[in-house]
Amino acid sequence: MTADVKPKFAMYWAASCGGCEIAVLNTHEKILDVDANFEVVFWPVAMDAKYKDVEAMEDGSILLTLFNGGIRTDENEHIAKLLRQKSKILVAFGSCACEGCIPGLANLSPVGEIVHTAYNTITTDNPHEIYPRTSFDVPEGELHIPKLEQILRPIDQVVDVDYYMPGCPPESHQIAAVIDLVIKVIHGEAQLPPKGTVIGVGNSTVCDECQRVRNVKLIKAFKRIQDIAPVDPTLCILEQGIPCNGPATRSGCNARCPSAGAQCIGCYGPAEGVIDYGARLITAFASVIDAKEPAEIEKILDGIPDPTGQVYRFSLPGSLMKAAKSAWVKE
Amino acid sequence: MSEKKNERVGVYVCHCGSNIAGVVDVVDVANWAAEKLGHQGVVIAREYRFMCSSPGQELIEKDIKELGLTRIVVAACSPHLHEKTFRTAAKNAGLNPYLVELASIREQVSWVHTDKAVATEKAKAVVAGAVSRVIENAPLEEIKVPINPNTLVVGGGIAGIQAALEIANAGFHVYLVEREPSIGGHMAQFDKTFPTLDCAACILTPRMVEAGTHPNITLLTWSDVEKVTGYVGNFNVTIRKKARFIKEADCTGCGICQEKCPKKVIDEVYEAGLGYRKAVYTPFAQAVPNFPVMDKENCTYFIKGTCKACEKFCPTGAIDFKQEDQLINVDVGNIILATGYDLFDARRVSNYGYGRLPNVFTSLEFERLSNSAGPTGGHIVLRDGKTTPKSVGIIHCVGSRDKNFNNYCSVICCMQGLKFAHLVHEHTGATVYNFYIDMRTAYKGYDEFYQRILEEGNLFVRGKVAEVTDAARGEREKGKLIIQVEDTLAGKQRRIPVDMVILSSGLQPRSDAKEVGKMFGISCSTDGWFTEKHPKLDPVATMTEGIYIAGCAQGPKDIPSSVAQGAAASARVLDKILQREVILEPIKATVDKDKCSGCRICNGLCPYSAIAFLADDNVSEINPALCQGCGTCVAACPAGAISGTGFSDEQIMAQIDGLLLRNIEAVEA
Amino acid sequence: MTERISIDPITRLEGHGKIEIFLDENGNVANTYFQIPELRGFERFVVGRPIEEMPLITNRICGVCPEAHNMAASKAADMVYKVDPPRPAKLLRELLYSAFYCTDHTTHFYALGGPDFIMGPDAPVAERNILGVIHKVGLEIGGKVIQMRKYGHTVVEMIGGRKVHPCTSIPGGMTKGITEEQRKEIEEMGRWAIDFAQFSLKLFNDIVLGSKQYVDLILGDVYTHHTYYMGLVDQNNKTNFYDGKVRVVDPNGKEFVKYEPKDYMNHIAEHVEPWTYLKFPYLKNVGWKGFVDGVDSGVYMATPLSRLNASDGMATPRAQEEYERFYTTLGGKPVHQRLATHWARLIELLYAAERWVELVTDPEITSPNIHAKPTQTPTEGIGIVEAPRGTLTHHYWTDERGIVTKANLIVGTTNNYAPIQMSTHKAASSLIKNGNVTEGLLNMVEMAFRSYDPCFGCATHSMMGQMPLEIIIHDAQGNPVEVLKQFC
Amino acid sequence: MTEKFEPTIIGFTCNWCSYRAADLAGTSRMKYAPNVRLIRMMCSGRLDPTFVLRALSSGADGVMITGCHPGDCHYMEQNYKALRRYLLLKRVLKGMGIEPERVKLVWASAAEGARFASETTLFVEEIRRLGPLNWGKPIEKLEDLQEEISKMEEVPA
Repeated sequence: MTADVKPKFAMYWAASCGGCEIAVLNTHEKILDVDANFEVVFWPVAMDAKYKDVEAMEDGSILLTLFNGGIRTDENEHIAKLLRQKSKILVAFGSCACEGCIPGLANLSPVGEIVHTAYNTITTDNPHEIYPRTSFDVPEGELHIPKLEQILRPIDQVVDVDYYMPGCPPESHQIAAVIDLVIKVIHGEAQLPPKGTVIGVGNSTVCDECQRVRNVKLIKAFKRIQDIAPVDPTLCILEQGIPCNGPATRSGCNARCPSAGAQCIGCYGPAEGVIDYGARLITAFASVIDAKEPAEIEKILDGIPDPTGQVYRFSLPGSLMKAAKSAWVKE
Repeated sequence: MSEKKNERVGVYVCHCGSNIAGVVDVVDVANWAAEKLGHQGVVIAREYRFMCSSPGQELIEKDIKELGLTRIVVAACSPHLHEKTFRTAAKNAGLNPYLVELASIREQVSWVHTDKAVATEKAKAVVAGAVSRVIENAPLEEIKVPINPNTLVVGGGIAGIQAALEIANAGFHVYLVEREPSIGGHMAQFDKTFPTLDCAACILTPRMVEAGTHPNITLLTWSDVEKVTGYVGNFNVTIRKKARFIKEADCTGCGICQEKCPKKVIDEVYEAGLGYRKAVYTPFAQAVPNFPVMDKENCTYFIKGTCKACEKFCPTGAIDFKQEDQLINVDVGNIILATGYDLFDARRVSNYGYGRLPNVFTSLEFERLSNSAGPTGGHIVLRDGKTTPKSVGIIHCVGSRDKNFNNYCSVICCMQGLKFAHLVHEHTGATVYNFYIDMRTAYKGYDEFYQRILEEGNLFVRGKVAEVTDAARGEREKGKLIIQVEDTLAGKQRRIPVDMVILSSGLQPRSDAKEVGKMFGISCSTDGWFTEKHPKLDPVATMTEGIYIAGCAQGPKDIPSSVAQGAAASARVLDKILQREVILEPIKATVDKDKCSGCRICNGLCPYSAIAFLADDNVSEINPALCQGCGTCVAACPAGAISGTGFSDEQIMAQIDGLLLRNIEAVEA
Repeated sequence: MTERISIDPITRLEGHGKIEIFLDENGNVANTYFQIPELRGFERFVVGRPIEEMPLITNRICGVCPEAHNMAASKAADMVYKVDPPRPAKLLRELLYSAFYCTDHTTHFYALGGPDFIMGPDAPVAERNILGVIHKVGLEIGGKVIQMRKYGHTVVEMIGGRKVHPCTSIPGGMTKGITEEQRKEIEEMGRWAIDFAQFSLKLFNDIVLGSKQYVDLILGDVYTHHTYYMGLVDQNNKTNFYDGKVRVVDPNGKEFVKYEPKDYMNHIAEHVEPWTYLKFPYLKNVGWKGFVDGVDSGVYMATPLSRLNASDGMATPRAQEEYERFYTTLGGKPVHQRLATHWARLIELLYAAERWVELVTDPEITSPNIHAKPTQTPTEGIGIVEAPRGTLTHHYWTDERGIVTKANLIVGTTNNYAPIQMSTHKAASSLIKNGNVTEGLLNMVEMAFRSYDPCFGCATHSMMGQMPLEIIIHDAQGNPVEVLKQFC
Repeated sequence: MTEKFEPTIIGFTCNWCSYRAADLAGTSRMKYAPNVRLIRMMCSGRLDPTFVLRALSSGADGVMITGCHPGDCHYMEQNYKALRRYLLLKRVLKGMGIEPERVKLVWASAAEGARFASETTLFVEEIRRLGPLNWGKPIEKLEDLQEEISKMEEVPA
């Protein structure tokens, strides 16, 4: 690749919160590097663009596309496929694109229930049980909104992905590093990592970067942070009884939350090669329980009030089970 | 799973005569494998009458050589039977033995299912599972560790003595540790031994002396093992040698100190509470070693600060009140645990009245009574010490085969009861009643002994004794002990008045067996006996390489079996010693230091302390020699940083997919 | 008709919110529809989660203003446990929040709303963005903008533990405090922020108020609506972002109601339309009369402009000056011209910066007394803060273990959904005549909603991330004749 | 579910107790339900919850985990570690709406071939009662949504 013709850059959000964009903007001066080294052809948050233009582009003509957000609607899926087709390198950017993230918790309920709940809240004035329709006739014509798919999916369940960059959102210093790398690659000063690599991360888990002191762990009771805050500033948070997801969560964030006195909630997803993030946490928490009698173990487990949410907070759609039974099957 | 592997797999389906072929359509399975599993790399699938036969093995070896097979699946019996066989075959053909998988379609299919169609389908799934798995298998190399030729034997009973002598005679050094002042164990307390009735002391003493004087045996009595570290071939053991307050170097064992000692103490251990000893004592005349031991709790000097009679009279000045416990540290390659048993405490069966009714005796008490060297000089008398009983009841299975106490049979009680019957009969001519549930007189010469006792005119009542009481009903019961029993042969209740009752108590695990097991890294059964590696095929080895068990520590048994096990254990040890190095199964866990976050969650999980935390690098590390390959840490590592050979995630995941025929559906879809 | 549009895959599948404008036979606007095409379902899936996770989970409603959700959820969680965080904890939260306001308002003015003015409404599309602004006004200003955002996020990170999606706010207070060193650093940045805010106001003054064209544009009827205005006020009825009562003034500027956050259900209701996923909140006690102006229509607005309208002034001196200048220049309260929101936003920026310094210089700000242990059984809690884009309400019901059993979320942009729908309709109707449509004109239509800084990420408790918008113009037969995209 | 439904079950065994129990059931020619397909591990402590999730998400209707009796583990106490994982795993599965009965932990010593056989048959019946799991095979997505939409449209707008 040569630098005289600026390679094209795109960034898109599907079912996401916009935090990934903010994280990219938070690389501050690096944005200018992006502007200097790329022709930004498509980036909703920052600039106007036309889908027709994207559709008009030659396949593979975009060098780098950062795709954030999960696939919640048929519309998301369409764009994911479109951008895959147009991009040489497609990066699943951020937790939503990599594994579904918080919105993935929606996979714990049937889509119908989600719709029903949203339009029957305490302040909703909906006596006639009106729900949005994918197509609706108004006097002047017909209006359309996208279809919600049965479950939310990470992008790699819809299209082929070249790289993964986890985090909710990815840490700006990691984004900066990746931008630097890509620019080096453009100038032929560096090589791209092998396809499928998880980029912008450490190769261990959060504990690796956590400064807290750790010992052999034996937990007699799990606790909730509001009951023991502020936690001991130097001791491992899990050892203090708070179910901290750090041991199973990919490193790369500099153990932000633990160093701020809060437990890791797992936004960086599983470590290298791990097939199911939740399984790793189940075994991690189970391993530190100091009891042999089933009754006593159960009592200790009661200290984790929401086991499923605890271990799949960010990763349900990307897990082996992907969703709850009710999301697959109609009651 | 991972990227497509290009392995060449051979599948061999065994008929096992009609054992498998009778239920599973082996031809169909083989054809199916060849056709449906081709995409996974199955290049040949054969069926054969007996895969484990030489021609069967040659078939595999030939294919490996000629077809260049890189993986082998044998669908036959349980891997516990023939895994080694086929691994060896592969090895002979130059293929790493760990690239062979057995698919158990006999024990798990043909023998347990009847519907041919269903069984054949399951067999296919099992084969598919094995094929998917074997592709993920990695070649493994056996691990070799040098063996320290020294051996530790814990327990100086007959089993321990036997084991120690066998090894010592073979020319290797043994540390024999006994917690009591003398070796000899329970056998030293017995008078006669069934069924031959030869005197225990006569046959035991020479062995004790031999052990005590053997140049290759370091005898450490009055000592406890405190700490064990290391692993097979390289154990390091810390032994506490309790202070005897006697300088062993100077003591001649003349016994004067015992004569002169003014303090009499009831001997609870050796004399079972029937007799006395002094505060400084040797438990019995033939004790080995014959240095006395000073009993601190009872010695007047230690209590009052004056006396020292023993010191005054000792001709060699061997008394040393200042002596302290000694910690001895030894390196050994193998360890034999022969820690024996505790006698069941007959007090627990309160309705038999032991401890409440004076003339109810335990088996051990009776052993002492009938022993010519015992407190009564071998006279069988009542508690009063003079009255000879005219009638004696012997109750079997006390504390054994009883759901309130121990479910198991204590093995020796029947024969012990018969022995007692004989001795009573011989010494007193009293009428003897035996109360038994079943007579168990297996083994050589035992039933003959039973016949002999019957001929002597001893009486036998089949039934579990309900109660022993002194509450007399009528004249004939006055002043007697009445045994209340249902005679299940005559089918009627009986009340039998006797002068003396002997409880043939059962055996139970040492009260500290669990702690001892933990210290040596072996487990106990639910009953509390040490667990052997295999109940039939490996009765003296344990799950921990280099640790062996012998005698009653492994379960109740009689003297011949204890001796046999002592010898067997020593044979296993000698075998290891002579190999000079030990080969460890290469099923081990390893930590990927780059992935390890040092969270230390695995640290608490290993019962063999194989996992060490390296604080400086902030990572955990596994010592392959200590690791027993259970895989618990592999499953526990939240970072997926620990992997296990032989049973890797990849292998098991692939097997799951195979068993669910997912690999096939995937292709067909 | 139906099939003609529904068969058009492009219109249906392009990923963003849509404004559909229908023209009549004469090419004049018959009607417009502003559609929001996504539902994420937070209200459903927060159920079953522990209350202390709400500040973390609802963060992910919006990555542009996670701090707002974090604060609202934290306050609701406090109330669930009936626990009152120690003063230092509240100071820390508000300090974090003020710093966040500075970055957020800066981002909108310079990157999103500003370009229209700085580059001009009919400047070429390619230039009408932050990079265009930097190229025009000079790198030095770009540097300042970047610096402001950097400072803001640095403070958020110092107090909140992370730049985006802060994690330190828990029921009863905070997990960590700040050191004296950090305090000094934060104070320095705060003072710089005040200068920056004043600089931005000057920039607006010179470029916008200095230009007759713009002033006419702002004051013109096109961007004017007479609605109710909502904002959070302190005990002196001064604008406050973190705490206080919700005050609503009517189109004549008279106080209509002032209520405690816990009473919001008695005052707010949401209307549902089948052609969009987003609901339309309105004043319950006025009622839903459709998309119309006036005292009789429950439609209200919640933006920087409405907050100024709903308050009696700003609690800090410099901002108060600007507040007064604002109303004298625009002819008294309330100001109905939507485009004035950009100015109001800069006044809030100044207030936030001043408040920032106020808080960081409070003697208690470094106190370690930052958490009060909850002792009561959790039940129900409501938390309201002013998100940059409008009043934000979080409401949770829990079981006795503090597990959420029900939730209700009314977020910033949602409040303005009806007004946005009206504004775009009015702008379109007045700008598009006889089917004559130019890109510039259309951009002016977009300016109508852009002034609200509609963050669809924020409306996102029920919708997907900040969404590009599309305007489709249909002829009388309903056929699309013009399509235009704009990204808010 | 119809009585025709034949569950597919994955069974995990430990090398020292439960696998030998299965062998014993075989050598003693005990008959039991053919629905369980066994995987041998060295110890129940090797059981990674991933294995269970993999099985359930890949077509198994149930998972049977077996090991040595508590206190009887050949690796001393690793089966307790399996027990803890199992209990937490069940809670997580419950949160996903999966009947906890679909995953069962059975202790069986090497001598308990009969127990192994009867527990297996018992479990198969339990799963038969629960019906197929069919994980990840939803009603075809589009139909499914049509259904959703039509449900929405039942009421007048």
